[in-house]
Amino acid sequence: MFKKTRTVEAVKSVSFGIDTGETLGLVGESGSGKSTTGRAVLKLVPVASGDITVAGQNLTDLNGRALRRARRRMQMVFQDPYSSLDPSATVAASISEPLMVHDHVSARAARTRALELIELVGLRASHADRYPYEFSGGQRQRIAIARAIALNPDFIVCDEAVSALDVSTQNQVINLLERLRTEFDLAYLFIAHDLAIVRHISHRVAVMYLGRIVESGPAERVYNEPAHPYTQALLSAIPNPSPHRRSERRIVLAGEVPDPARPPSGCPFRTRCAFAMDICAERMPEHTAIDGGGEVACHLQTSGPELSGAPLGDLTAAAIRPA
Amino acid sequence: MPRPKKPEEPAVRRRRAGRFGQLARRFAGNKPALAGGVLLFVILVVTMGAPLFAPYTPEQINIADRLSGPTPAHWLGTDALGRDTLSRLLFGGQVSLAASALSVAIATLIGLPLGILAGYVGRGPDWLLNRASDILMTFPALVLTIAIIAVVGPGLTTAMISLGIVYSARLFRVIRSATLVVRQEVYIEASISIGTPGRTILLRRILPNVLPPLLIQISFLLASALLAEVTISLLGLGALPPTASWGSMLGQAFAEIRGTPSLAVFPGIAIALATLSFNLVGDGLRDSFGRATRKAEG
Amino acid sequence: MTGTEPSGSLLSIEDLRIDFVTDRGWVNVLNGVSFDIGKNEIVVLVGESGSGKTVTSLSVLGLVPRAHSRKTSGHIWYDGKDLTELPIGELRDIRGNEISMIFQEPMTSLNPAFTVGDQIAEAYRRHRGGKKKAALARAAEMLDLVGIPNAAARLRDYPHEFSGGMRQRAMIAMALICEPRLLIADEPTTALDVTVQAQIVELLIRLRDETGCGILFITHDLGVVAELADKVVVMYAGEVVETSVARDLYIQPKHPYTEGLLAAMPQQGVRGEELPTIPGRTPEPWSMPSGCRFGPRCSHAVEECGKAVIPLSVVDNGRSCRCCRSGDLALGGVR
Amino acid sequence: MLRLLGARLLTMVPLLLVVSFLIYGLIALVPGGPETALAGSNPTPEKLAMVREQLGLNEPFLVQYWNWFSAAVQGDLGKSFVNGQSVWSAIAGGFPVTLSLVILTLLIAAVLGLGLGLAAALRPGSWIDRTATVIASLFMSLPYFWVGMMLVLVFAIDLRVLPAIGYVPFAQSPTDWFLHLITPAFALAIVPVAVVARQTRAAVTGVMTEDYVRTAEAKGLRPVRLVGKHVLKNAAVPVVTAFGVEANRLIGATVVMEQLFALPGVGKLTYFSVFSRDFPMVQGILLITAILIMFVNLAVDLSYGYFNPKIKAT
Amino acid sequence: SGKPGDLNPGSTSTAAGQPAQNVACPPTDKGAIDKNATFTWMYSVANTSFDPDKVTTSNSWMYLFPIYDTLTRLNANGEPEAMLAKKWEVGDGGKTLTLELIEDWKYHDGTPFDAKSVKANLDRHRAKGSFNEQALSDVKKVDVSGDSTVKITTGHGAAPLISILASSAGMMMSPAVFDDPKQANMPTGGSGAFRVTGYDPATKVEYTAVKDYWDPDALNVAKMVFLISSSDNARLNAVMTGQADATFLRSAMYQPAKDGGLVVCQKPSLASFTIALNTSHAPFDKKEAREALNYAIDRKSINQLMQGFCQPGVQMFPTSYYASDPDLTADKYPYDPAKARELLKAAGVPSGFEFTLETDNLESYTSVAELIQANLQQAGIKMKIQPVELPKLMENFSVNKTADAVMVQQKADADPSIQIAAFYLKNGFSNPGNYTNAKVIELDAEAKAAQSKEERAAVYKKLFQEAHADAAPPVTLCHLNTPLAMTGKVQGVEVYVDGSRQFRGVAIKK
Ligand SMILES: Nc1ncnc2c1ncn2[C@@H]1O[C@H](COP(=O)(O)OP(=O)(O)OP(=O)(O)O)[C@@H](O)[C@H]1O
Ligand SMILES: Nc1ncnc2c1ncn2[C@@H]1O[C@H](COP(=O)(O)OP(=O)(O)OP(=O)(O)O)[C@@H](O)[C@H]1O
Ligand SMILES: [Mg+2]
Ligand SMILES: [Mg+2]
Repeated sequence: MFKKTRTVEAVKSVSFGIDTGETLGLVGESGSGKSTTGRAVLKLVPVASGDITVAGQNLTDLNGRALRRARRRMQMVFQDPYSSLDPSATVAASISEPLMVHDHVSARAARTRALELIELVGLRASHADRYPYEFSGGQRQRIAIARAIALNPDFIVCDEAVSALDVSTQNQVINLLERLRTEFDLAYLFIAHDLAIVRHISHRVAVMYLGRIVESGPAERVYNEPAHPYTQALLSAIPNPSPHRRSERRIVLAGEVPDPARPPSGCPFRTRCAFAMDICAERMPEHTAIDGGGEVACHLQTSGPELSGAPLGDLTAAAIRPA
Repeated sequence: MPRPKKPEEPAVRRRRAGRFGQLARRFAGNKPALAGGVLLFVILVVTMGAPLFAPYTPEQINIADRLSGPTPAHWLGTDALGRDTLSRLLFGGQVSLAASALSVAIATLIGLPLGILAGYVGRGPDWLLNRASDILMTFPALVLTIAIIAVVGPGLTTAMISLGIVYSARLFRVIRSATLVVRQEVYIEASISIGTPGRTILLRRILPNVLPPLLIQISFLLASALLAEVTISLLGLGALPPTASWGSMLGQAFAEIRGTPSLAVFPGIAIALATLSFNLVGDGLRDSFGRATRKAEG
Repeated sequence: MTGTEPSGSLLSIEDLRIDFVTDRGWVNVLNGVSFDIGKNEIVVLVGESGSGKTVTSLSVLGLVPRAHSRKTSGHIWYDGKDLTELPIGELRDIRGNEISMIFQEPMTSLNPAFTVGDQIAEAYRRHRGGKKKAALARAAEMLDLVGIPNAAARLRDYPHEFSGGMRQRAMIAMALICEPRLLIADEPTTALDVTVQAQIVELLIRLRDETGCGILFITHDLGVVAELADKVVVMYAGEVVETSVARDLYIQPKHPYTEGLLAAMPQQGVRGEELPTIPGRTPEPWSMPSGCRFGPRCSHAVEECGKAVIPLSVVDNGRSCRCCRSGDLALGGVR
Repeated sequence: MLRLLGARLLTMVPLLLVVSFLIYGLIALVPGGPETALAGSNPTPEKLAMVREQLGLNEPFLVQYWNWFSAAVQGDLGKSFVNGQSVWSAIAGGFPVTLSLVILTLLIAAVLGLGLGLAAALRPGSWIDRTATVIASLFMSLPYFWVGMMLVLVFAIDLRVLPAIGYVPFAQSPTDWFLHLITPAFALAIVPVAVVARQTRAAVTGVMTEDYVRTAEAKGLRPVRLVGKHVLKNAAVPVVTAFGVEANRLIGATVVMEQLFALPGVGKLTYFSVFSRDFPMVQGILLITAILIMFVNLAVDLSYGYFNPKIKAT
Repeated sequence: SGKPGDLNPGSTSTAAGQPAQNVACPPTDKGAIDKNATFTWMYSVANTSFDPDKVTTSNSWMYLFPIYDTLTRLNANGEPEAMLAKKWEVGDGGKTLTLELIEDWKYHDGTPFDAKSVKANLDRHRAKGSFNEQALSDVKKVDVSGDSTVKITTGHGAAPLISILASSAGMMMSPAVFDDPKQANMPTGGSGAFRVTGYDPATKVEYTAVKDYWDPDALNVAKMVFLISSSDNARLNAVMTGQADATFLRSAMYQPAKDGGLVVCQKPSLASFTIALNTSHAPFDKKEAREALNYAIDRKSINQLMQGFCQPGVQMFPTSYYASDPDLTADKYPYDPAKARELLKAAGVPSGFEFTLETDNLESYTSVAELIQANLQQAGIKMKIQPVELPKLMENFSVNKTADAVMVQQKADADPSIQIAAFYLKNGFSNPGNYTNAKVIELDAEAKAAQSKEERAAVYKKLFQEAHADAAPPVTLCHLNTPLAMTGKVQGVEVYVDGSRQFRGVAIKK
């Protein structure tokens, strides 16, 4: 599996590792580079520099046939259930594809296995010869998952795998993913912008902003004691269903996400940060370890007067004004 | 008290059918398309079965019975040489349809693989092929074809090959842009992520998904090519006598248009019906595929 | 029939029933939708995808595609007029003027061929007349109001030069430029990031407070509802299954579907636990179950549910519910 | 805009070079030279050799091409093999006729095609739509020269309301200009009318379902403004594209049409030159039409930027 | 027989349903002429040059006759008449021709028309590279004696010259413009009744009458316009709508023109449909094979196809022409496939043979070819048809000599000797197989030297007998008869027996 080394460099010096059976949640705003990161892990986008290591095998320099072979260990489930399946192929054909490609099994054997997988993800074998347009979003996502686990991979990137689904369906798919993870000892890179879902499924969470990971750590710590102002804002923006907490102040970030092609100097978040200091415009903050586990990249932690490896928690109400 | 009605029974029963089965169902549900399809089928049957249906051989001359209007012996009359118009129409259809099929086949043979290649590979090959199609598109197809025939010598095959080459540029464009669309579909990326080799992706993923625009384009090109055949034969550059083609029949009829107008009317109708059927089928395919796609989009 | 009409109601939808023609013939899409929106009130319409939220909102302004649809019953009362029967010319005078709308897709709801300013000013000129220049000045004011910096300059931008959040704000500016009495916002935040979503919700609440307009807010996210709703209307498969004051709905839902929705909210889950789901899936419009439409998926269903059509009935103090067991069930709300 | 135009014009230069090379080569490299056409009805071998010499046909091909091309760039397309007329002036002489014909044809296509297409699109499924669709399908299927012939028989021969042949310059008498061109133009227009109508219908119905049209409708806009402003501009791209394609196709169709109507245009010149193996003329015509088509394509491309600012941005 | 006759109700025909052979065009009614009128003629083929030495085909003469008067003139019946030469005389045992010229006439550019200028013209015409070089190849020298007398000396005989000087070889052009290349497009040195005042090569030529023309009776209009369209229908339409005054007709257009109320007139011409053979391609080298071909073609049905406008014939010229054998009538080669098969056996190809016939790609040619194809099939001869454009046809047959056979419409030339040279003599333009027959060669020389027309006629009769005996190519199919169609206003248009189109004296009724 991923070793805890600087394994991936995607977008801009993004590094993380995932252990066997572990789920890493990756959150952030649209355009922050989550998908790119996920795709870089599978080498679906060219990686300019850095290493990707899966189970000790370095993917970085693999190409062509070797890369294709290596891909059987890692799979991906995409966001849009409507476009991630070939509309002109039957469900069974889509699920068989990896089997035929990698195991060179006969069409019949592939089909038998495909039927098993269809049952495994909670569909009926009678669905095998249908076409994707005959399925609901949730069912399609199940089919995509069946395809992803067909080769018993070690690792699956779920790029917003449930974002397009209704709450109830979303939960069904999440439950399925969890079941499969425990059953097959899978590792997930779970990309989502819905922080509530990520909290539920992830062991650890990484928060991206403008192509960088600004904070990472065990899910509990990040959610309960966010150390980066951006994480803080994100968390406060989660719509809260409880009518009792309605009066709580919410941090509304001012302005728009800057153009990723022309990010601000220094800390990328400084243009929208309520705590921005002079130094934030000058230098990119370093990743610093933090109490309770994980790292954060924020000058408040290193150069700031008050925080130093402490969560941001209590400060917010007083210090952050709504925009 | 609101009394909700019982939901109506679906008008069409849900039936197990593949994607193309679905398509066929939609196509059949589209009246003009169905009419076009039936028409095309009938035209194909009677022309391809010409030896069975035709009352005379198309070259049988009977100068004594020339330029007769429709009679019981010659339902559609005879031409200047006394040949039976109906028989010539049936056999001529073979020639005209085969000629348009030839040019479209050539266009497909060139345009389809190159279009997929350019769309899928991109970069250098794409640039090069695009420029090549730019150049081809810069020539007026008919003028170029006439010029080529004028130097190479007449003959339907030459004409249709050169037309096919010109058409290939059009087809190339359509296939290329369809491939570009398909190429950035997530399911292609999914296949790549699975480790499927490029060749398999091209054949199993891209090709089936560019079939809809291909089929639509082919049916329209067939209509164009048929008209082009007629034009070329009209100018005397097409089918070599005594072979009948709808175009050469129309050309011959033009000489007699005042004396025996029916001579121009029947090939005209045949051409119009065939073109109409191609166009209707093309429209029908587009609508059917279109709806399938829209549905797939949610 | 619906409950008594609140006298202060701004808009009142009464037993609305709409069919659509599809591949499978006419299918019923809205079935007896009734609810009111009061002045200065924010009503939130929630429901799963395909439950008929958008069709409901479109029918208020008569924007349901006529060629494919038919209204089989119902009224939409506004200012003593039935909007569904109003001549199209009069309805056009109301559109964008007294009642305006924001749509689900900020990315596609602005015309790519014209500048943002042009499109915002257009609504103003249509209803208030005047010179283009004045309308543009007003448009700049509105853009500023919805929080777009450097508004006057951005008027000349084309939609593709705006980010999603900015486009949605431009849409809001367009909707508000004639100071409507009712604003209909159809999932205005669904396509946006959480942080932007929060901005928009804040903006709408502020606008309601400032201008006093009523708002019909449509969403499928119960989380958002809690943030701003005065009243909640829950839809399922084309029917209103429950209406309630927001707070009560969360504490004690009356309809099993509402209960299921609340439980399924991800915010409710605990790590490691199986997430609660509602079994089955929403019925297709052409194969609606008889009786209670939620019946086949309902864990509380009894034989009676499948038999007769269940009316939307008042349960207590302004709440109504479409469940034959609403009296005897005690359902759980938000933890 | 000007920069874009400049850039596009620049990219046309290499294209033109390749095209001109192909045109020249295609015509000149064929076995059996053009000299027989020139040497008259009883040529002797000496006479043929002399003619070859005069035409510079004994030079290496590349030299011949270069001589031709460099002269062409300076506006000298050579002389007709058949009658010694300057190719350029022959083309220039026929150009107004063909241009008149094409413009009138496109005008008819625009008026009828847009009209039919819009009428159909605004009431999809109605009898207007069905009628328009039938008309379009029918127009698309009729051979245009056949239609032209029939129109002449009816309007010129039987009814005697229109002239059967010939051309009158616009400057001389706009009415006569119109009367002489209307029959061939209408016959030529039937296919463009059908194509434009279908394209318009498809584009407009497509745009009508766009979210932004609903937005505009929700603003209370009245249909005229809604369609006239919001729909048309967005539906324009495929329609304009269709116009471009049809303009290109028309250039070929005029060859037949000008023949049938004895119109002294470039189409007739093409026919005449091709059949009399007047190679410099054929080369000149192909070159000029190729350049024309390039400009038509350029204009179409540039119009995209106006109709869709997003395209301009990319 | 029935049908075709029915289609020609106006015909006076008997068996083959042929229209009347001579229908005269309306003569000029001197009293009712509109001298300011314009006469518009519509033709199928454009002009190639306005310089009589630079034209490339005799088709172009039509465009030149109004501009350049010729020394002699052949009237519509093919008889020589005075023109710029008011008198002539053959002398020196038939070797010289002395011309006496009209006086007080000037070229259009003001240069006086005199003997000196005539000599200059004739010398230019016979110079190397001139179109007329071959026609005048027998001329040895031209002498000027006095202001208006010219004497031409020939090698073999002067008789042919009388008609040759009525063609482009006798056209007179101002010597002042000889070297002006612009003359090809805008002639200014003409000697005829008209000047060109407008020219659009593929479309039209406009002529305006010159002032004080030397023969005022021959000039009855103020303007002439020649329009060009190769579309038969367009031409007929133009006359029917009155946009043109006259045009020529193809057979299929005859009846519609009459039905449309047009005046249609006609006369047999010297033009014929012929199949020229390349005798170097077997079995055309065998007399029997050529004979078989003649027997295997049903000439009557061709005439029927042409609606009676192509009289069956088996020799180069129709029997009505002086240069012909009156006994060689069409029944010399009755349609007889069985006989053809026998002859094929004799030729050593008992099971028939295959060849390709190249012909003009116009519908009027290909349908004849198709008919012949069906005829030959009966005799076991497989003929493929290859339609090509005219220049290509000439190139394949006469220049590259690759074609087996071509079917063409053979136009009469200025003198029979020219046509004979093309087909029967070595290196003849239409004789790619170099077919030769010693007797024919001998008789040809004799005819050239003959003193009188009668004498020539007798020689030609023998020549064509010999040719027939040897089944010499070409295979003549029929003699064409191309009618003219015109509006009721037109007068004085005549059908010229040699197939030339001349409008001398044309008039428009008031
Ligand atoms: N193929 C590409 N070409 C150019 N830019 C790209 C490409 N793919 C992604 N980007 C850019 O890279 C940045 C990161 O994109 P990415 O899709 O990874 O974001 P994301 O966090 O997944 O966003 P979302 O939540 O919208 O999916 C964006 O600014 C995007 O515009
Ligand atoms: N034009 C149409 N033709 C046919 N059916 C339609 C049409 N528009 C909507 N429907 C159907 O009406 C039902 C309700 O759709 P509606 O758009 O109102 O759902 P929604 O609640 O807004 O869903 P979402 O949350 O996805 O926006 C769906 O079943 C849909 O398929
Ligand atoms: Mg993404
Ligand atoms: Mg909706």
